[in-house]
Amino acid sequence: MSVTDMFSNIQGFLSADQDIREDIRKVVQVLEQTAREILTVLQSVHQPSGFKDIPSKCRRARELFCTVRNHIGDLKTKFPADQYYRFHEHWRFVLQRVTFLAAFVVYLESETLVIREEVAKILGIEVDREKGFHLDIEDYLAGVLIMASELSRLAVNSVTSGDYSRPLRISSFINELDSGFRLLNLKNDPLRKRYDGLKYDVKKIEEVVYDLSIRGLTKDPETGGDK
Amino acid sequence: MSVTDMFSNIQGFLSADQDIREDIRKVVQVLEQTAREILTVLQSVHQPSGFKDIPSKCRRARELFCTVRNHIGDLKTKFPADQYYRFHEHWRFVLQRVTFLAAFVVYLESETLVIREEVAKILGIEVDREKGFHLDIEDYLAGVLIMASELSRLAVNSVTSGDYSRPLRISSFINELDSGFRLLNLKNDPLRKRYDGLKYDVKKIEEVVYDLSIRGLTKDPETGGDK
Amino acid sequence: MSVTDMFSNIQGFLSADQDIREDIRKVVQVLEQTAREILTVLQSVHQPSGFKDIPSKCRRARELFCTVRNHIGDLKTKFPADQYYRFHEHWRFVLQRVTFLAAFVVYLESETLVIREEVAKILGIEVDREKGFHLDIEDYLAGVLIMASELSRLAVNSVTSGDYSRPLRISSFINELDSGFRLLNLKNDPLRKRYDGLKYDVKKIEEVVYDLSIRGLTKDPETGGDK
Amino acid sequence: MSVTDMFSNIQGFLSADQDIREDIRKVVQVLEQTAREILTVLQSVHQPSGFKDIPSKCRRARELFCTVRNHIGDLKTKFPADQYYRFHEHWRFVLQRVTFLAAFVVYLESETLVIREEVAKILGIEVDREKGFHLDIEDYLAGVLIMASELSRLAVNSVTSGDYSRPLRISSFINELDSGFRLLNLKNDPLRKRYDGLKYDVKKIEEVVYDLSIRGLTKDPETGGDK
Amino acid sequence: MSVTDMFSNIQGFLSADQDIREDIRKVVQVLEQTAREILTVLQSVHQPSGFKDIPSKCRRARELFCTVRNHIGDLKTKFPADQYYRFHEHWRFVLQRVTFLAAFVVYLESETLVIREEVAKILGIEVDREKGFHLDIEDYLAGVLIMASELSRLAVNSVTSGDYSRPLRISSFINELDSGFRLLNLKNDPLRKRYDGLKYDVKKIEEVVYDLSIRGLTKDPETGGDK
Amino acid sequence: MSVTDMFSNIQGFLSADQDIREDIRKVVQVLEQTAREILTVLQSVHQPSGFKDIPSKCRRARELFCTVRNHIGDLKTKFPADQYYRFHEHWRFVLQRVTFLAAFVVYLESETLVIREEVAKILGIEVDREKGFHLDIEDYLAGVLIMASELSRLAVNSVTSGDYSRPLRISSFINELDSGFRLLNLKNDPLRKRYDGLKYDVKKIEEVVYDLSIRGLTKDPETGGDK
Amino acid sequence: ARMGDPSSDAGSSAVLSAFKTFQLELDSKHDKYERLVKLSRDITIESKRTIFLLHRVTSVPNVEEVLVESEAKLDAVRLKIRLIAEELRGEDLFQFHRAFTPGIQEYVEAVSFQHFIRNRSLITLEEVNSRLVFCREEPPNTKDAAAGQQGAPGGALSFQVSPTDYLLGVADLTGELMRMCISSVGNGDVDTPFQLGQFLREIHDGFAYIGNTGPYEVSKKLHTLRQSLAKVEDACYALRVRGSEIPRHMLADVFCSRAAVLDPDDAVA
Amino acid sequence: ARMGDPSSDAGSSAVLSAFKTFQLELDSKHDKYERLVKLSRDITIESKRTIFLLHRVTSVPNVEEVLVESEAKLDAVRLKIRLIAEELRGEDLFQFHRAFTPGIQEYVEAVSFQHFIRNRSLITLEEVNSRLVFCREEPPNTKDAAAGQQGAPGGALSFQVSPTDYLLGVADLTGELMRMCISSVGNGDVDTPFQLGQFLREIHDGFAYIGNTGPYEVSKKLHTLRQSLAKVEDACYALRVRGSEIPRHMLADVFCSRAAVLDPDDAVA
Ligand SMILES: [Mn+2]
Ligand SMILES: [Mn+2]
Repeated sequence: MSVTDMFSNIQGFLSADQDIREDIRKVVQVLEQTAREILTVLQSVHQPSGFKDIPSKCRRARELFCTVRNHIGDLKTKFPADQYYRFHEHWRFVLQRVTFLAAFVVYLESETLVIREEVAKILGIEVDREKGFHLDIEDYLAGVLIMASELSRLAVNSVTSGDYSRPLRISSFINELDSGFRLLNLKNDPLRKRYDGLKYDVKKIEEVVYDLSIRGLTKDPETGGDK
Repeated sequence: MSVTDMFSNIQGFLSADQDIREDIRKVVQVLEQTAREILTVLQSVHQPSGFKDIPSKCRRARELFCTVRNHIGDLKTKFPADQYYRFHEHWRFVLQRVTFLAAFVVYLESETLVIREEVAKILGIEVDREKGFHLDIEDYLAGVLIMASELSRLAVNSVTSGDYSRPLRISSFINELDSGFRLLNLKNDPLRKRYDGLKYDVKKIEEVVYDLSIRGLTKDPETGGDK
Repeated sequence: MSVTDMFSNIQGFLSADQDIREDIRKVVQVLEQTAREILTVLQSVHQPSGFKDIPSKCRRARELFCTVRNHIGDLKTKFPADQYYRFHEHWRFVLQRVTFLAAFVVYLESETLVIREEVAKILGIEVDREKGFHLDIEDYLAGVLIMASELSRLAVNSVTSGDYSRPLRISSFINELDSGFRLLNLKNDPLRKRYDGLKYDVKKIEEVVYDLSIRGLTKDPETGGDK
Repeated sequence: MSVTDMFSNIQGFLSADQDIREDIRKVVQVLEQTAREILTVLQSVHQPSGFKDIPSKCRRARELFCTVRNHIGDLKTKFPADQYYRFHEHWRFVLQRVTFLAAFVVYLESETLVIREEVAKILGIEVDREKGFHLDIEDYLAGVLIMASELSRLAVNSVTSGDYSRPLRISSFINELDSGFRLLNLKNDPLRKRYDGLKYDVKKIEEVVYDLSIRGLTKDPETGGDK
Repeated sequence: MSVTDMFSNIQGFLSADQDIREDIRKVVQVLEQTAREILTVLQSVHQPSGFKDIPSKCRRARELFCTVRNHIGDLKTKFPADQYYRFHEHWRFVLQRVTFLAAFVVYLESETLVIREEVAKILGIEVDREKGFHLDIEDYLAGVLIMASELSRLAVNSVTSGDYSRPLRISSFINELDSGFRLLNLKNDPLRKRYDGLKYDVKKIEEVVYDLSIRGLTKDPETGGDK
Repeated sequence: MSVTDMFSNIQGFLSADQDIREDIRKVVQVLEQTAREILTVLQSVHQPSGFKDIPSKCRRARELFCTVRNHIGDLKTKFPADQYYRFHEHWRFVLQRVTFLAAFVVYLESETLVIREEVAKILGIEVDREKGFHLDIEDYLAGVLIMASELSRLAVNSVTSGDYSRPLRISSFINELDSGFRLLNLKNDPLRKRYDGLKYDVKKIEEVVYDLSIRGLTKDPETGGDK
Repeated sequence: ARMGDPSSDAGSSAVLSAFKTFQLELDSKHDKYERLVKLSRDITIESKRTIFLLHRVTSVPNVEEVLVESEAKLDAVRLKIRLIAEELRGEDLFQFHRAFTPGIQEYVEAVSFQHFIRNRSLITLEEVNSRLVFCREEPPNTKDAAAGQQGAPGGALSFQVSPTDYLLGVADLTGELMRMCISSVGNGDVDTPFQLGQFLREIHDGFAYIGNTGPYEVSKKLHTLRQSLAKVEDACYALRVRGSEIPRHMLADVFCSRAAVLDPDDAVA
Repeated sequence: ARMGDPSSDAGSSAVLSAFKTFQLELDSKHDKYERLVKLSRDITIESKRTIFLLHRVTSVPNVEEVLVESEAKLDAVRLKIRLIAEELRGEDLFQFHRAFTPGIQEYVEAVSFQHFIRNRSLITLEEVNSRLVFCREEPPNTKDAAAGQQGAPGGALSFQVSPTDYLLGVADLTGELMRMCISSVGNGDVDTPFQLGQFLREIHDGFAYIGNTGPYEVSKKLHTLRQSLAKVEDACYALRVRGSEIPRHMLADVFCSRAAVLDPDDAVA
């Protein structure tokens, strides 16, 4: 085989690879668009008016997750199933975003921590790598940490909206999350950096609870007793 | 000796050095894990419920310090005793962490500042360099500063838990610490940077005391206070 | 499942992953060591004395490639076969190095461009991803480009050693390589950057040939005619 | 003059410059030490006990300013008078610190804003660049802004010490300062950044005033008049 | 003086500084333009035809230095005389350029190294900082080094133009310059970097001399040379 | 209009803009591919064998310029005609490349500098902005400068191929170009940087001419030269 | 048709004369560019001054006075933008975009700040542009004849702010809104911070919706925007928390005016 | 045993007095550190000057003179290193390593440069260290009694250069070798460049063998080392190419001395 022939062959390989990446990028782009739409829906819970109809916002978000599932379904068809990690960087960011959104919806609905299995179900993907397009643990954890930061903001805005009990519940939820993360042996990687941010969220929420309790606002207004 | 031989010799030295470092890193990793466990135990004092049984938490932490001593004992065997500072960077960080934890336990037990000798005893190490694996003065001071920051958080959470006198005691403790540090001639080193953070802790605690005093909550509860 | 249980599970996953990476790193380290030994063997062709026994140096290098094959064989056992790209970054660099070394040996032996299949054979790996641990096209090309730069150095040192005909042969080889690369549609990636370096190698070698020809040193000394 | 002589001359110039910088650094170091001592003296006004003898603390600080003047006098001798800006960066930071300290002393004594002329007098330097070692406007302003931040802390601690009228006086002082700064057209330089911090000081002090006023604590307890 | 008045004053100072910088920039721009014109005049000495009328080119350049003096005279009026170093960066680059041009003219006229005093005279400025707008040593040396590089080019082109004696004279001139610089203890600053370049100029010129001598072209053409 | 509506509107604009850019990128990519093909054709003039049939290579390049014209014709349809500069960055680079190629072909054919009008004609575009897709003057000049660098390489390779007169012609051509560029008032922009590179090309060619002249190879071969 | 032809005697001058025309073309382009940069700088300075002036609304009794004064300043700025529009007549606007974009963004920041203070809403791009249509009849200190020649037949001269410049101006506006919020809290104004919080949240959500689909400069400002929002939300929070302590009967007195807070005699009714 | 105990009256002074002892400990450590930094700086300056001096060997007739002068300078440097060794007596050397490492590296650079000029070989780490053993008998200007007390019983005071510092010094040496090569070529010395090329290649291969297994600082210098090698190889190449043109009968004359090249009368025999 001449050098020219060999390089022509190689160009064939390279083009195929570039085409795959181009296809992936396109799907990821629409996925990001849908993620931003869900975010816009959920962001409104920070508005004073938004507190009233959290359930309806969650329902709306749930509907949009259908679209997310379709896009991800589409994404799966764009590359050979066993090359997930070859192209991982392309969708890693958006996958963390939609994980955050799923975790946030679940929290708003039930004030519980979504488990990985449930996120996978909401996104229409797998938990086990072997079974297909899956949610990496690191990406799941990153999504959960983004939510923690959103919750510290929610604690602040709850008070502004006159809801004094929600910060207390957020506080105990975040503390539990913090204990969980303390079980992990994180390396000096992006996840570790994100986790360091969690400490600030914990402190921020503690200060909110402090401000409420020093003014006696942590007591239930109707019944006047301690919670 | 030829140039090649010379470089072979040095390569031999470098390999040995790397092996030592690898061994040290492994022990340090498990030490960090234990430190995180102690932290988890002590963190619970920030919880409203945690205030009730501080003594039992301290006892539990004291038990875990046994493990710390074992790990450090292990660490000592990994390198020539007189080359402490050659590998210092590897354990510096974790040594500051466990110093902080020891100082925190002692504070919770007796509301006093642990002295360096006692930290050394808790960790099963020396104070004097000549006697063996020891606690550097800068590392001791860094550990104390980490505790100061934890105490400012504790002051906030004490109020949440309805304990209005602890912040006052923390305030005077921290002020004394601040005066102590101001005696030191710190260079532009990491310790200096950490000490700059102490100013924020002081300020935070002052604001808690302010909040209490403007509401008349600083009076002794027994002798006619508000509560 | 409680939050704590879930995080304990996750820690299990993370530890396993870290163990794999640790294992890979170790094998890669010894592989790098062997690569450096081969390099040392081949570097000596730049010495005036080195020109005499290129064949024996190539034989020595070929022997060391046995060790390379063993190490890579070992490497393959350290991770699930279908997660090549998950850990790709760990061995990417060293794989490009040994590809360069293989390409350099082949050039020194036969003054031809090694094809990917042959590199794979020398390294004991595959060309097709589906068949197992393989040599990525980009890594093959990167290795070839490293060799180009080594050849421009060889052209210079050949002249110093009094071999005036080798630069001419290197020049035509590099030109062919350059034409080959010009067939490729490279993105703005590391490979593209490396390829930009090839232009300098081409120019450098042209200047060597120029210096020889203006002094009439390109003619065959024995026969006195143009080549 | 031969080329050699000329270059020998030049070398003399270059060495002299390096010596000057070394000399300046040494004086600046002792100046920083004295500045820290003055700070320690003045810091005690934040303590409950400190409020009683502000005048004596100010006298003590005034004494230490003698040392400052000596050091600065020394500093002036270290470089040619008209090359102030060539070495400005060396003393800029410490000059801002001592300006802050001078401004703080004057405020504590008379509750007025020290003018640049007076700072210059306290430091034993000039206001006009033409007349000698002087205080640059930017450095004067930076010093004033550091003081503003100290005053916001003082307002908080005044309340803790039971002095409810001082925060009101600080508030009106700081407001006047803020109006002054608003007149300046600051670029996006370090000073602008510092000035942005002033707004938070204003806000903090206003919150204290607010806290006092909703509790009816803004009236003079004894006579009901202004102090 | 009220706070407001004081701040209005200050704003005046700040605006004045910005205006000064703007003015300086404008003059520097036209100065650069004139420098480019002088360069164009002098560049032609590299042309075969250019060797014939070097004197007339130097005269033309000397005329243009009048304009340089006017611009620099203008520049001096733009800022207070004793704040040279405050604004030094603005004109540093162009001052090095015109110093190079002055040094080049003087070399072409008399084949001697211009001394700093003479450059200063040509540019209409001072040598002593105390006396007014002056030429810093570093800037003088930088200008001289730029000329050295121009001379190595001139040596090459002299040969092309058939002038075989000029390279020899340039060679001894540059060697003297190199010895001079060796006396200086340069830090790792921009000047040191420029000086490292001088070695290549020396080498280039020596290669020309070498080429000439192996061909016996270094003899005086009149008294029995080859040509 | 609500804030949300406003942002939706803008999002619409941005999407449309992105689509246009995506379309442009695609055409530019194929244009680059064609440019690389032309380059490959012309590169062969650097080969010893390539000197023989420059005319046929130029003809082949001329044919490929048909394809260039088609691609550019396609490009014009991708965006509103009057928004050339909005998307300029996308095709700026490739336009400079094809300008270089056109200039190189013309130089090889006639050893003259192609004028902007002719480049425009070869590329099937306009010279005047008002008339449609045009060739910016900076892009024309950049293309010419790329050619200058190619010519310095050609000078070197001409000697290798035994053509000793071409370097002299290239030298005078490049000198003329250099004089032309020195007339321009270039700002500190990319063009200025490229022009700074021209100095190296000039110097390189001067050295080739030097090498020829010191060996007496610059004489006309017909009329009694050495060769 | 080609330069440097060695066969022609005047070959040398062919290249040089070509470059002389290049010089003219380049210089005139550069000069226009420089003029635009200067105009942009003037616009930036004047817009920044307007913003400074507008910040006074949190501390003076008569807001309307400040607004009138700012309107005069912005009129002056618009005269400068008119000069830009004149420079760009017949040109490709984007060729010189980089020269004037900083000034235009700053103008958007100033005019949207003024609009918010007056209307508590976000000025639209259309509203911004509608103020930048300049009639031919009122050129400032220019000969009518000359201006008439330049003008499009019967049409008015206008300047179009690009959506991106508008976005970037609005992004910077959020920093000013944050500063205004902090000042308002300091001055005891409790309504403005909540209005600002609401408004800033809307803008924030808008930018989040656009995300990284906009140009790079926009994404770059998202972080600062988020910080500003956090500061405003914290301020609102602090106000609410502190406000919770006011005895119901005191509420009116405490918030009736800034004077009430500062004058100790009136603080308790 | 604990400080700050509120039950004790002197609690406040317990903390403060503890900190006073900390202050003493920290200050004495810092002072020692500063003294070492100063010594290191002096060593650096003197070593750099020695290197400068040694570069003169390419341009002066009497190489030995330069070597003798450099030896005197290096002796002075070694006296400074002795002072470092005295400061480190009984200390953990690595505690203060960062203070003196720049000076030591520069000394290695200087002494290995001198060694190369004299022996055309690489000085070994052992040879470097063997020059840093200081007898107790000859302390410069110190009271014998005091020195005797400090010294180890019967033992000599010595300083050990670490392998890493040695490596880093040798890495920097390559830059000086490159400069020397360029100067030699310039001065018509044809042997030195080839010797330098050979030697530098050996060092380069040595560093390549160590690769990235050494400390980070070593890897960082590899790039510069490679550039230096390329420059030297280019210089050797240029010499060879140009040398090829010399008529065989001229060879002796051309290379017999530097003077021959410069003196036009001798150039052609
Ligand atoms: Mn702004
Ligand atoms: Mn060096």
